[in-house]
Amino acid sequence: MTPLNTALFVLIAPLASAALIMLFLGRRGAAASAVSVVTAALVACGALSLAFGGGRFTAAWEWLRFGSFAISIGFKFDDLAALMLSVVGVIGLCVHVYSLGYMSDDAGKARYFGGLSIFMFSMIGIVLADNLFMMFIFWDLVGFSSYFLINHWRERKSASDAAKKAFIVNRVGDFGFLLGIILCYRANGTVNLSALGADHAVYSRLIPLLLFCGAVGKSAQLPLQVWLPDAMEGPTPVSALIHAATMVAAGIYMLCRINVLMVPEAQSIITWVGTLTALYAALCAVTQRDIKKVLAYSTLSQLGYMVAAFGMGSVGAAMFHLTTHAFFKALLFLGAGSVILGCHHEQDIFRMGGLRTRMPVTFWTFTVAVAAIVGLPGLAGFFSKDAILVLALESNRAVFAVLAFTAILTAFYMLRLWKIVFLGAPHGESAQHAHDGGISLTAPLVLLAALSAVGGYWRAYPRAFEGVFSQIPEAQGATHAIVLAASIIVLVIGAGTALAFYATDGRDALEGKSRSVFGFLVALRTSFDTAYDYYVAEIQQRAAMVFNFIDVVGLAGVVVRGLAGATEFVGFGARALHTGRLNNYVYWFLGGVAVLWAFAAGVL
Amino acid sequence: MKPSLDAYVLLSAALFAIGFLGVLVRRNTLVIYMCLELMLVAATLALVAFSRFNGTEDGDVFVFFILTVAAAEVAVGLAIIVALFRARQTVEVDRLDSMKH
Amino acid sequence: MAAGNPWSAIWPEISLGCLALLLLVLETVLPRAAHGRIPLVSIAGQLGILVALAFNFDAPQRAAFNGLLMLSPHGQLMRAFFLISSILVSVLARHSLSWQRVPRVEFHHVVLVVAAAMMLLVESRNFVMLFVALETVTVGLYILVSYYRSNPKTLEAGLKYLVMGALSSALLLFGIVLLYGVSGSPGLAGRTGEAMQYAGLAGFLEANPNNFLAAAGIVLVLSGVAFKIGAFPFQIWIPDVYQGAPTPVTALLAVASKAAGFGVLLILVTEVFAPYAWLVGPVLTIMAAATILFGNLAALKQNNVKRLIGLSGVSHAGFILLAVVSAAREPMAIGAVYFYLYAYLIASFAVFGVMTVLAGPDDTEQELGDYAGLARESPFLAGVLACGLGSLAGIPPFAGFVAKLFVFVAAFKAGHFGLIAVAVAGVVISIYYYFGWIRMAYFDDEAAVSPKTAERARAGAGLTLGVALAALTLGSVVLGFYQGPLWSWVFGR
Amino acid sequence: MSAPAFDPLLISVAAPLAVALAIALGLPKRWAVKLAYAGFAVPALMALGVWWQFGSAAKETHGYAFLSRYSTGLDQFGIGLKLGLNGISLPLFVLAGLVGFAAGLYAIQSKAERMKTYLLLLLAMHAGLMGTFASVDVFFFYFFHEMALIPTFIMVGIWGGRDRTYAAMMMTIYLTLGATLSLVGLIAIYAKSGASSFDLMVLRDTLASRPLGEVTQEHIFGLLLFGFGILVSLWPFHSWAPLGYGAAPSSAAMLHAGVLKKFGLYGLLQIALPLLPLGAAHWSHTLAVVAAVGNVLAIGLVTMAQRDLKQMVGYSSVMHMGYAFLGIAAGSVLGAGGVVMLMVAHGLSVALLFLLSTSIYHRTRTFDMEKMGGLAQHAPVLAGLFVAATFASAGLPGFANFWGELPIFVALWNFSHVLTVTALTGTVISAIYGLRAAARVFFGPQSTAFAQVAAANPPSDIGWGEKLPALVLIATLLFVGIWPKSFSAAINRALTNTPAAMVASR
Amino acid sequence: MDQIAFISLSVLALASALGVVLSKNAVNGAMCLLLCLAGIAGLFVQLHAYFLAFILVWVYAGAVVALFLFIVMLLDMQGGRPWRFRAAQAFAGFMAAALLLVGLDLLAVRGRLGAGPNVGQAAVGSSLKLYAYQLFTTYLLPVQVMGFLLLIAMLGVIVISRRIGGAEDSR
Repeated sequence: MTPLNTALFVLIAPLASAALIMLFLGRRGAAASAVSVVTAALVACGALSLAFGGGRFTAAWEWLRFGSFAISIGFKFDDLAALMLSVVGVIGLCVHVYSLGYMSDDAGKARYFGGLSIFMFSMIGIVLADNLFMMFIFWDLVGFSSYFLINHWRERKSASDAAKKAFIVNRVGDFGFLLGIILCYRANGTVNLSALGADHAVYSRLIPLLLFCGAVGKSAQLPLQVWLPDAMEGPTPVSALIHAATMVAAGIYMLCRINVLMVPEAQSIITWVGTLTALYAALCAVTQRDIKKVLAYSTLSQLGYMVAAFGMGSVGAAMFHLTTHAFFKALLFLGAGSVILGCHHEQDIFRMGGLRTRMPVTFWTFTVAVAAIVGLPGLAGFFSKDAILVLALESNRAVFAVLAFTAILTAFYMLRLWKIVFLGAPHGESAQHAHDGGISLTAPLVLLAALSAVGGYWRAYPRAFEGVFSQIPEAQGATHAIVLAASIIVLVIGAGTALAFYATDGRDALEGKSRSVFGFLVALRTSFDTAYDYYVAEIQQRAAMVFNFIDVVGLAGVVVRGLAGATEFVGFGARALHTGRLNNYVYWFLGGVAVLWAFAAGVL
Repeated sequence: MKPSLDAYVLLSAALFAIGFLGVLVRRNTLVIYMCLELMLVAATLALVAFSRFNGTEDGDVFVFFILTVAAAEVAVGLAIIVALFRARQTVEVDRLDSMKH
Repeated sequence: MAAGNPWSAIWPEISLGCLALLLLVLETVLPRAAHGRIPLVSIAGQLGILVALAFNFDAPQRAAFNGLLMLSPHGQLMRAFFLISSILVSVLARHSLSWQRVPRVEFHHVVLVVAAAMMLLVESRNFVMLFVALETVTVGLYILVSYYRSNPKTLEAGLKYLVMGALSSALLLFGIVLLYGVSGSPGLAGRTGEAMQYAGLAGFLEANPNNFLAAAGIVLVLSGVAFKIGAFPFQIWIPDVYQGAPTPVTALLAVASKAAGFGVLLILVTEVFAPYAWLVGPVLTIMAAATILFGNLAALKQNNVKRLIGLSGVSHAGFILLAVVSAAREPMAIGAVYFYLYAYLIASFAVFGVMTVLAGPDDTEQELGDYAGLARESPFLAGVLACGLGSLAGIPPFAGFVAKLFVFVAAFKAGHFGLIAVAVAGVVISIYYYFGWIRMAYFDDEAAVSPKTAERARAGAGLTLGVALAALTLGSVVLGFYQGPLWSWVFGR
Repeated sequence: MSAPAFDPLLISVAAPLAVALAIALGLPKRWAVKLAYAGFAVPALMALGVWWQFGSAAKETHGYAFLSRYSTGLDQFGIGLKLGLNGISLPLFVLAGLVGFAAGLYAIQSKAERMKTYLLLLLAMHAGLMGTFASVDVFFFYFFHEMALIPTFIMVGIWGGRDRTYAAMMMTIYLTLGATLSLVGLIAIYAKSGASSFDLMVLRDTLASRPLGEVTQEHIFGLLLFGFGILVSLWPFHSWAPLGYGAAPSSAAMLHAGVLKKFGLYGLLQIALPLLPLGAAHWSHTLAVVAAVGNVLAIGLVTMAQRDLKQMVGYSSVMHMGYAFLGIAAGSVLGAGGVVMLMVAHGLSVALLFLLSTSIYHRTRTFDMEKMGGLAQHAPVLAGLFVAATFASAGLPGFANFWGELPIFVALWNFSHVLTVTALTGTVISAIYGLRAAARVFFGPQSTAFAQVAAANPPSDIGWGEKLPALVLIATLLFVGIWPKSFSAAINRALTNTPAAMVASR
Repeated sequence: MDQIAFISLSVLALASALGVVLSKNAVNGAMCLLLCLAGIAGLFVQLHAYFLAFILVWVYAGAVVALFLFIVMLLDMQGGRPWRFRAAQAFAGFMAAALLLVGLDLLAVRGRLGAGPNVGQAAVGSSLKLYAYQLFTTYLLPVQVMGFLLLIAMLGVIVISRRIGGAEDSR
């Protein structure tokens, strides 16, 4: 197969799988899962062979044309796409396999696997897209798959609300994204990623910012981050795949794709948005009790890192962190899934505890992931986070300071989580009887743990991703020392504090010891939701009611019915003129003749 | 000195107007009907005068038709009035308003 | 039919007159048991004349009786129109008279004479002839309107029609007298002794386009004609008289009498009063606008269907007036008038037919509520009614739509934009009551079906009337799709 | 030009009409239903056939294929039954065929009272629809539209839901006003062009060489705009739409909102824009502001406030028409192309939504969304279809609607930046109310009201009678969504070849 | 002489016409109508329309007014409500009459009629022979139609005024 055909296959296969499942396998869960997993495996193989096979190409077919405006479906397969495609393929396969175990008893299994296939299709579409319109199309489609999968447990109101919220918040981001694309098209005459040059047009400052709106939505940056924690209502493998590893990272990928359009002003804004998101999310994570939500805020925080990295001008650093993050965050989620499954769908960390012995595989792989995310030297997260810190140190001290502080927090809340969940004694009935899952659950954990361990040694990769990794900033001399020292200090402070501070007694030590700090952090976490809820309920809905009132009462009522009533009134009047009396009728004749005569006499 | 054409026409018009007035103000159907006849006759007066003064012929012939038609109308009209009186015991038009609005 | 003998030129009228006399003869000759068949003789005879007319349709334009009459293609068209009307009135009357205890043959006799007089009316080119024919029509209608003399309301309607009709005749007559007088005046240019002839009067008016007396005569003549067509403000008698008159007579009044008025008006406006367009134009324009609006508005909240159809007829008169007004500037408007009249004939008689079937002995009280549930009791009658009303409302695929379209086109070409706006408003208002009526027949949650309606609807229309109604409905639809034959009649010459 | 031996366009008009006639003449019910299947299927098959053949129909005259002409005796007025399809009418013709088929199937299985009359009216409406979009002659274009319009009113009045009488009257009067105004506008073109013909080709040729004066164009375009605008529920003349659709029986609502409503937009695109370019330019700003602020923004908010499912769908349809008006106002090939795509897509999706709303009603016994919830547990297929339809109408890529909205937005940017932003907010708004409705109806736990209904009448998932029409619609939506070129190529050809077409990409 | 005759006849006609309108009861009205017709007939004579004067008296005075009187007697309306002016209606009526008179005056003043000489030639209406010649040549058709008019009028009178419930009526 030529690379082009392979790419086509990789794109189409999940769609075919989804169509097959939706049309014919709707009630046959087992068959559906088999189809989906096999497809995922084929896609992973295809993706890796494409990435490492060395073929880099572009291709396009016209999709729609009106006048001079044309949209094509096309592939731009370069190192960046290859890297992303590999990540998607590998994580996708892991999650598919994991889902076999995780979702084995679910009634809506077929639907679930169909959804996964749709997601794979959409995500691969984003990765391969050669123009912004096509990217936008698949962008929306991943949003749809996300909605679909979050909403998997339909009878739960929370799930349905979360799914709705996710889609709508993403739509808000897409609003800017689409506007940006349109501007870009109008300014440059094309949105083809290869053709977009740096020749800056009228709206050059606006375009990157508007496009960034899309990333803000999809990658859940401030102020649109609210949907991601709620999205944890979906099945945990979905959280791993979509809301940790791939889809939320699509925003970063998209930014890297449009790197040529960036201008410094936009970049500084992007940097600060990313930095603040990283800090904010880390603060929120500290008070979380729900294991998945801790991870969700952690994801937010890490995405903030990536955005900041991109903002500071390094596609390499952003993508590098994206890759390593995909490994260890997927691992964290899948581990959390194991824990949740083991504890019979218990998600409150303070009802867990003592799982180290009961779930050894999970414990060890989870530990690797935690070590990776907090940046234990030698593991994947260490290298990628270092690269970002180096970048920050060189370009903006303030950002560096915030990011370093965030790293402390990261170490703090991750160790808190780790300690409360795995150490100590079990705090609940379910935790007592927890145990590791079957091979389909553990195998992905192990694979991802391995990747989390070694994923940081990018020089060890074949030269496939040279185009991306060559842009990773490398610290020299003093900077290197400072960053290295800083990260180690940060790690020690964060981890040490957490280990010392939190006991394994099933209660939140922070809440117990400092209610004010705890309360502040909780308020901080809920502030956005409170504000948005206020907006939706008090402003948007009221505006809707007011407009509805105007429409129904004012327009349809007063104006339309009023006009009709007035006409009817006149009608009654005209009817009443027929008095039935001859004399009155003769007056009509007289009047008519008089008027006509007046006409004839020229009086009228 | 002979009366002028204007005098005849004015007289005719006045008679026509009086007839119209009668139709307007009277309530008795029979009287209304008489007034209508008056209007027709008034028209014939003008017609004859025009015919005479202008020296044209058709007017006089027309009068014959008008009078004949009027006679026929009167016959039919009175028949209706009689029948109506039988049915309603009145010929006052302001009582004849069973159909209105 | 030799061209030399003037009597041969009016053979349809003569045939109708002879047929009318034949009916009386048959009534005296035939045994009483056979009297029930006499109306059928009338219908058959009229159909025969119609067929004969169709075969001799292409008559050349020529004058007859020293110019008293003018035979023209348009005259042929109107002859056919009146003949069809009288046939349909006879058909309706057969059904309607069966409820009444009144003489039958005389009714048909009078209808025939009236039809013949209407033909002469639109063919006449002389005011004496016009007046005589008009009075024949009017006196005939006096009789017909009050024919169901056992009903006081009918007699009341007869009286009202009588007084208003006589009044309008007097106005018309005085107008004619004025015109005659002024045109014979020796002091004026173009003096003529032939003023009773349209042509003579036209010549005089041509020479004196601003004479006040002539203008006064013209408006008086117009008001007399306006009474016939029911144009504002001479329409006020219509609801009362329509309500009280026997339904077939109402149909005759609404369709044939109105058409006769328009036939006369069209000739007067285009041939005689043309030099006075400065007067006739604005007068008729305002009349048309007021007529459309008043007719529709007054019909809006009307519950008695006979009054309703009368008032809707008023608005139709306004539409036709719109075409007549346009005729001064746009020749196709004349065709539009005739086409509209035919479409109106077809649709109206369909509706009147259904009304006749549902009327019963008391012809004068028919409420909209009586139509509730008609569609359940008799889908046929409801269908005929809906098609008829749809055509009256001017909705495709019925002939009424095409008619309205032509009127609009003509008015547009003539540049009467204000009138078009009024007409649009009229169309929209009219939809309300036409659909209100259809709604009554079809939407059955309005009211329970009255037992009276149910009984009549189930009894049905009978063979003759049923065939007629079916033919009318079919004609309405066919004319909506395929206007060819009628249009080439109207306009092909 | 004479009639070909096999004329698919005439057949697709005549077939439903013939069946309707047969039913009117008193066919027994059993046969009526069987024949009705044919009456609905034949146009659909013909539509698919011409769609398939359109690209290869080499014998195009003025961009029209499948031309035929039948005299109706008014040749001297330039009126004749001239049928043909160009790139703009083809998509709508196909739309009419497919939605008509779906609505017909749905009607047959609906077990409505007085089924024969219902089918008769629906068939008449269907014939009118097919004729409207197949007519090259403006007279018949209007004629067929009215022929389809009238049965709608009657169906609303007889088989409608709550407030049916008022709704039917209001709809009737409102739409008659719109239709009459547009008729006057069309007559104005006829009378003023000097072409003495209602034949669109002749009109185009005449006006291409001798355009009307600017003031005349402005007046006539204004007439057409308001006439057609009322028919398409241009704000503030939209009050009839939610009320009427709320009351209409589903098949009538499907056909009207899905297809018939497009008449106005089609008229603007096919007739008004090319014939009156100066008039269009004069009105475009007014139109754009009204459509963006009124239809999209105001009605979008109103839609969010709805509790009644069917009313909500009705309002959403009004809102989406705003996009179409914006595309027309943008006035370029791109905008016009987007409008045609949107018409097709919206027609399919709104018909689907009406169909599914009624299916929901049959299970919940109410249209009040507050009294629903959790239906997905009982009817997962229904839920899936509804969610798909919602996403389609919210403009999700993969469904045809996206290909309508995107070009319109792109085209609109050059017209007005502010209005583009306004219009884009609509994408968020439609997602909000769409998903909110889906969540309220299908997801979450059962509401107490619905639990009672469900206990009394356990809801089933949709059967084939409902599923088949829905699948026809959604399959077409997806097909066009995935392969937009199946229509856009023809549309593009027609738009770029129009002699008086406006300059692309202003 | 002519002038005096004209004035006296005019006054007679106008006064008796007003009498028709204002008379308290129908019999007086009919009598006034008769007087009025007599006055007009006199004017006809003055205009040399002897034949017309004759048939006016013959047809109207002899037949029509007699018929009126007969009906008035038949219906016995003497006891009926006497007619009175009612303020509003009367006012409206007289306003209307005034309007009409103004119109008629306009007619005379602006109509420019006065110039016409009283042509001496014999009017058609002056001799029966001339008159009949016109009727049976030029106006033959209207005369025929008039026959039908009288026929249906006769039939109509019979049909309408015949007693209800006669044997003729039932089928």
